[in-house]
Amino acid sequence: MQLIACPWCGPREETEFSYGGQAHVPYPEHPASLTDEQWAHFVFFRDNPKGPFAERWAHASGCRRWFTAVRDTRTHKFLEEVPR
Amino acid sequence: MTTAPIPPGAHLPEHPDHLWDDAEPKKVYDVVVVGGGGHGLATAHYLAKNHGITNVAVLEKGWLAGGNMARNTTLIRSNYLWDESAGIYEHALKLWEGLEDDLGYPILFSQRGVLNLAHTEQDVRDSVRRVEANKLNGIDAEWLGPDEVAKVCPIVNVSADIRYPVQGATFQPRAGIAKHDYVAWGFARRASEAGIDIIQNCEVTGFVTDADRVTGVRTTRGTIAAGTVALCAAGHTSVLLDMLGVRAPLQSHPLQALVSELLEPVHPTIVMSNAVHVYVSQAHKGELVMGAGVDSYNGYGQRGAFHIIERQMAAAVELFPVFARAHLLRSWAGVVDVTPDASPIVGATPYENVFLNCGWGTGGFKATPGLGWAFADTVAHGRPHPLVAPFGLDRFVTGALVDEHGAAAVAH
Amino acid sequence: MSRIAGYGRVDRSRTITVTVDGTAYTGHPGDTVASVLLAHDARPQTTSVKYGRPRGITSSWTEDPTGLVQVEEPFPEPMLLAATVEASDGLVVRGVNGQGRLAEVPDTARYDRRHHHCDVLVVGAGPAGLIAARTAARRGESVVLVDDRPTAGGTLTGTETIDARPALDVVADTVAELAALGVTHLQRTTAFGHYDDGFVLALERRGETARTRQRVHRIRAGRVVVAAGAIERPIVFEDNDRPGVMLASAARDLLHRHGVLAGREVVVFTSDDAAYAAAADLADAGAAVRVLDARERAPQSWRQRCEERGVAVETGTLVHGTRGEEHLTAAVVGTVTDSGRREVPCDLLLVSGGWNPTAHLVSHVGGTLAYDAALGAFRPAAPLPAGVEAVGAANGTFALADILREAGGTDAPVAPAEEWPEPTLVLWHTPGEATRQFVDVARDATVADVARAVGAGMTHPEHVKRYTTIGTAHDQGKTSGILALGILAELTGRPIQEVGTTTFRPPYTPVAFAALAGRERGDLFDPVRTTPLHAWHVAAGAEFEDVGQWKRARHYPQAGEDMTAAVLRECAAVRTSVGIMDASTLGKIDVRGPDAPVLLDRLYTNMMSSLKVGRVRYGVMCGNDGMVFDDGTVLRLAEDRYLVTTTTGNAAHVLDWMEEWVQTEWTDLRVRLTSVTEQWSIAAVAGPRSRDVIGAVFGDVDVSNEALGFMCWADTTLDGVPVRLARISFSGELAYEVTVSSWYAPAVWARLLEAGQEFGITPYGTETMHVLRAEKGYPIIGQDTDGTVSPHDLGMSWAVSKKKDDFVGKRSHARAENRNPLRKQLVSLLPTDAATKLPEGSQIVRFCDDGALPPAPVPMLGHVTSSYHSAELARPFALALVKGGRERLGEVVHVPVGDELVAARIGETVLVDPEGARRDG
Amino acid sequence: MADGIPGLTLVHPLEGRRDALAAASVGTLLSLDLEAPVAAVDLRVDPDGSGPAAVGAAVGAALPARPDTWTALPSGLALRLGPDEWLLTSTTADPQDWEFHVDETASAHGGMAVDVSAQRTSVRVRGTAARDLLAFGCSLDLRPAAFPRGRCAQTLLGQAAVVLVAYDVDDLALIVRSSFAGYVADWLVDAAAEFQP
Repeated sequence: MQLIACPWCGPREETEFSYGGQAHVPYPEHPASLTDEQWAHFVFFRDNPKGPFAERWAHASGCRRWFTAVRDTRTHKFLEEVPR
Repeated sequence: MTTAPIPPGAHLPEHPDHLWDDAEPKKVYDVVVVGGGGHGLATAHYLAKNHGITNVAVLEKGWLAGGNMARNTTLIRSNYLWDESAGIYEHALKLWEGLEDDLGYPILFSQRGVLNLAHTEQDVRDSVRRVEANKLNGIDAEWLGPDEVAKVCPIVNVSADIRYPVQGATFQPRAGIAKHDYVAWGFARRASEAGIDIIQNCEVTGFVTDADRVTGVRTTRGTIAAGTVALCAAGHTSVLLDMLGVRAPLQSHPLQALVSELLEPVHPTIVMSNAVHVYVSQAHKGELVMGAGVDSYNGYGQRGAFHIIERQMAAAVELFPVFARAHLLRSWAGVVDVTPDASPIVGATPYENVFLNCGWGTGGFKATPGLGWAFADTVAHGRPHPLVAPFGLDRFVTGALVDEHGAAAVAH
Repeated sequence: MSRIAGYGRVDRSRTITVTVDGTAYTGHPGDTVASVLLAHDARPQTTSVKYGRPRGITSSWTEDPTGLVQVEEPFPEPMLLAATVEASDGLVVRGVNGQGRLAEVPDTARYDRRHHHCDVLVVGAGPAGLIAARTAARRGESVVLVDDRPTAGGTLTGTETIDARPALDVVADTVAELAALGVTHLQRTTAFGHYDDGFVLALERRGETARTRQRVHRIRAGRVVVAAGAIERPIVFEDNDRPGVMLASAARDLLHRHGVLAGREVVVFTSDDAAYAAAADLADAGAAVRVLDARERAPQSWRQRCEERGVAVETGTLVHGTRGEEHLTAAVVGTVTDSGRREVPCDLLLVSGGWNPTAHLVSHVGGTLAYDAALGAFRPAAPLPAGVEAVGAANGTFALADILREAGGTDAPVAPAEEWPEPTLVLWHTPGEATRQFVDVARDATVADVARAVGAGMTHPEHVKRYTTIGTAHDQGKTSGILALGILAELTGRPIQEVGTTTFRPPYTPVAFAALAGRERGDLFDPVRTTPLHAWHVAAGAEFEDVGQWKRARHYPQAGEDMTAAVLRECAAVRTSVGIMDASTLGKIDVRGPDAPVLLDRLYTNMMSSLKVGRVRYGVMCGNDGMVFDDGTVLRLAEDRYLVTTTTGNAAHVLDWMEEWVQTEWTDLRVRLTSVTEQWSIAAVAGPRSRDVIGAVFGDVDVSNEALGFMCWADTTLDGVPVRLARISFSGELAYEVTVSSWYAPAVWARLLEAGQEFGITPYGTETMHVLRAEKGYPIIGQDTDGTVSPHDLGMSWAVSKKKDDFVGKRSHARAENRNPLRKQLVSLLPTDAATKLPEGSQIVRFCDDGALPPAPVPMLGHVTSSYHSAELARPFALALVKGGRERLGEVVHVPVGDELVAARIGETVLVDPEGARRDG
Repeated sequence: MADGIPGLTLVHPLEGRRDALAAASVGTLLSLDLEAPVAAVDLRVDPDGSGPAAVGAAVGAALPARPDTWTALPSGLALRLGPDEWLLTSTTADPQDWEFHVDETASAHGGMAVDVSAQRTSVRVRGTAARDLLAFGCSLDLRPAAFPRGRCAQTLLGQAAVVLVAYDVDDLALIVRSSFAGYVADWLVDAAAEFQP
């Protein structure tokens, strides 16, 4: 039951947010030019580190803005929250 | 001295006087199993029993079977939708049915049946679809209407005046529960008897590689040479794969569970409901054992958010009004490794002598003997056993997923 | 009767009756069930879970491992402690043998939650907590103070002095000052869980007669001060489970809170100083008391006080066991040095082996507890987690003078320091027969059980706990946990800190499920979403279906109709005349901006940029995996504006998903999304006479096919209210969607019904809509798909653009598996008997020539996704996903239904008006 | 607006619960009332550009600059819902005109306005117990110092998303999507029982 600091609304209860998984995974420039394996990695493969992890979160029940957060997956603690 | 009636289930079976020896790591093993949980121990047992391979080490970073094995809610069932899933889980269930004899250990395996409740028209369609598929796969399954659900489990509220009325349920009579610790100890005892080294407090810190082979395992207790490496690290698999530079589509999430205090028997079976995310059975001593869906975000912390448990309690009281004044006694969390199609990943890796077993999500416990059997065979012969062949890492490239979300994304 | 005049804080002016195990006992407000029983020299009739040995009351609060009762009246509640259940008139309880019993009827009591925010939360209103709260409040901080006992003061009994005044007077003054300072002060409130960022959950027991029986307070605090006190530690000896053995502090608590003397002939067995206070107080109250101190030296000042009271003090003395049947009659005593034994008659044996700080709430948030060899206990170790403090006994500070100083600093009141204290002797158990030395009295687990676990190869406390079940009972090992660790350390010859540390998990004490459910029961369990026409549907006698959180009218049965009959009637009406349906639940998203066409081209499989203003296009969305996850119609309102509709159940998901692309991926696109799902209500008017109805209501609109053709829309007004008419058909009939501001939906609906009267306009529900669309082969995403189906599998390649170099999911369609000829494809299935309605979900197998299924496993070709009786076709029909389905058109397959094999022929999906003449007419 | 346009009757989404809410009111402690429907647009415009000022001029008052705050318009409110999002209401304008009026200015500055008049409805929560009532289901710090007049917030009440508006210490409003309004009303009525004498 953490307080998550929405870059816009400020600290809010965890229950107001939705999780978007690993951040900074860009949609490929030319999907057609990718091998099946390269495409599979974009679609299905995400990092799963034990430690700090850059993630995307949305303040779903608030301003509905997406932002990027760095969170330690060992403690679940948020280390940094920044707009997009 | 009064001799009042002893409550049913109060007696737990006497344990054997000896379980396993705490081994010191040797320099070299034919097989090194990384992870001393249910899967690792079962794999070791069947390596010895089915393949005569006993120069084996089981490495556990903490205390034996102290991960998800110690934290799960012990549901055993095989009523999965797809042939591939039904195959491995039904093989496991058949092994469960003979496991007490195989292990010579009272694992309190109790086949009391599982109800998967349907609350919407679509739940009903998906349930019938799964039941019909189970039947054709030779798995016991039936579809029950609300009245029949009430006969199997009288405490379920099947009245129409709840928020999401029960439309019916699938029922697998052979499903059941077992005592998780005893299962692990039983496998460990057999493995230890067979001469397999069980090594606790031994964390893997890296691998020694030679081209496409892993020649050794670096641990907090020294480097151990290995002929073959079998990874059974569940939620921590990604950590190991990162050391090997191998990627797998795994995300580790907290999965919470809880128990009530000891109660007189009220709940004869096991009830699961996806729609409202609750899972309940009553264990041997009388405690209600409950689980919910996984927490939404990645976490290795073995702790979840309490609002998940509150939501679960609300669902439980909705479905089981008599639970209102039962008490939450203890809650905890495990770390489950989840895949994109809610099916496990078992089989080969880019390293020819390293085999992978992970991604079981909430299904790991029920698969324990089946996976151990098939994974031991995979390790022994250096190729995937037919039962696990459909679960290779390559399916994410070809698109041949085994998607258990759609119709059977049932936690636990 | 052991009620002592002049003692206790019970209200003796009033008498209440409590029934325990069938016997009525009198007591007073302020009593607990335990104090009532002990006042009558009784105990609950309970026996232990494993050996059936008698169990008494061994403590006076939540740490009691015994004294379990089941409340029967006023309402059944299982597994409570006699020591914590407050006595009330008419209360009926019975002793419990290890298992409680749940009520057979629903609990109608109210439970709820309340949020609090404060600078400081103080847990515990003992001397430490009260002063910590006062100090913070005086500083001007906002303070919440919670304490689990009925009254403040903690372990203060009234014999102590603070600032040279009776301690309880100081307590009363402090409580009054806190109130004056605006402190939120909650007694009978147990902080049971501590989470990140200063979040604490506390359960308030408001009483059986309160409007809300229990309340979970959700407290978000800047600082959390844990002042929860400490729990006395027993010493294990033979037969230490016998009724009459009790913690020393409990006897003192019972005397001063409830005026109950728990025994007349008392032996106090201790290895620390605190128990001397119990000895002195019980002696003052008239008991014959003897102190047996395991230590070589007794604390000097206490020895004097004992002498003054005629209390004999023996040092270097141990209790080895007990005698008695149902109840204690004697202690078996010896000295540390020799092996001699003697029996000391007694009816109460008080035990004290020191104190364990109640630091659970520190541990809940990851604070480490370190073993303190001097205390023989775990205490909070620096650094504590940010924002967490521990003061007083919870921090391992036990002397009142020190506690006050720690809690209040210079601002603190002063208590006299104890003179010449003696250090605690850490003693887990005395020599004796291990099989009768109970480590966990609640679980019947002995020293021998621990030894057996060690012998079996177990060295980790978690293994021993699971092997012996020590610490797993209702009390979660509040008194036994540390003993087990100590004995394990002894048996394995390791120092405790190496054996393992202690971590605690919520809840601190058990919490009722219903209290955690709070208000989320019945209709408030999950929001019920309704359309502006809901009241009308109810009045019209609709049967509803849950679609996500929505209630949707499923059909409108008339007198004597079952669903099948109602749906056939509604279908016939639409096919032959006109019907009307509430489609307001469809998700609606206003997509605006110069780049709106670009966005939609990327998200839909087909082309949306080429859609002309005034036209409508059906579109399909896929995920990155190439599988269909939603569909709907898209209206182009302007060059830079579209109205996108989504499926009812998926609306929120689709909007979030679109926002995710716009906000996180294609941030360069000038486009904005607005949910207008509730803004616009939609009435679908369908059937050959729909044009007449629309024409009649909207006289100024040219509704001819030339002016308003299929998949076109036009705006108009009705009495000045803007209305949009769109030629959209999900039934295959001539049909219109009438869109209006939800404010006027009921009014417009009424007008349409009025105008439709002459054509017998028939309201129809979702079930009828499903049949009509299925007859036309239109899939329902989520019913005819399951997340593994591509647009091509649905036979919708026509809706997948080949012109666009990319759209979300396109690349996945090129994967090997997606080109597998055996992929499941959507087809229709007609039972050859033209009579059997195949159950939805049925599996499909190859035709079995001998009419019997081969033995399992039987290969499956696919399954029935939709199945209905068709009024139009006068027969049942189905849609199905079948492996290589489109290669099998005309093939007959078998569908197991019960014990029967039903033959069915695979066919094209469109069964009604394949050329679309009606729809486009 | 409340009386709607002659001819077609405007039906308040909570019409069916008007009486239940009134009955749940408790003297000066608590009053729960339906608010009359108002014209409303969702305004999206670059906050760093000239848009906000221009729209402010067009609607007669500066738009709120700080997050989660509102300002009064001559006949309505401007609530800041997000970095580039405002909710502008008018008690006098016709919804279509209101959208046209705001959009005209906004679009000139790369923004846009969308009519959401019927998307949401509003319940007024007044009385000395108003904030206590909301504290049963809202996790925000609602103490007057932390959530004073002028604040608004999109958050959760129970299981429903709401926009909470502070008009004064004892005077707040819950703006909720119409389809959830019934749930929110039922929730309020149930919670309000706590304050019944």
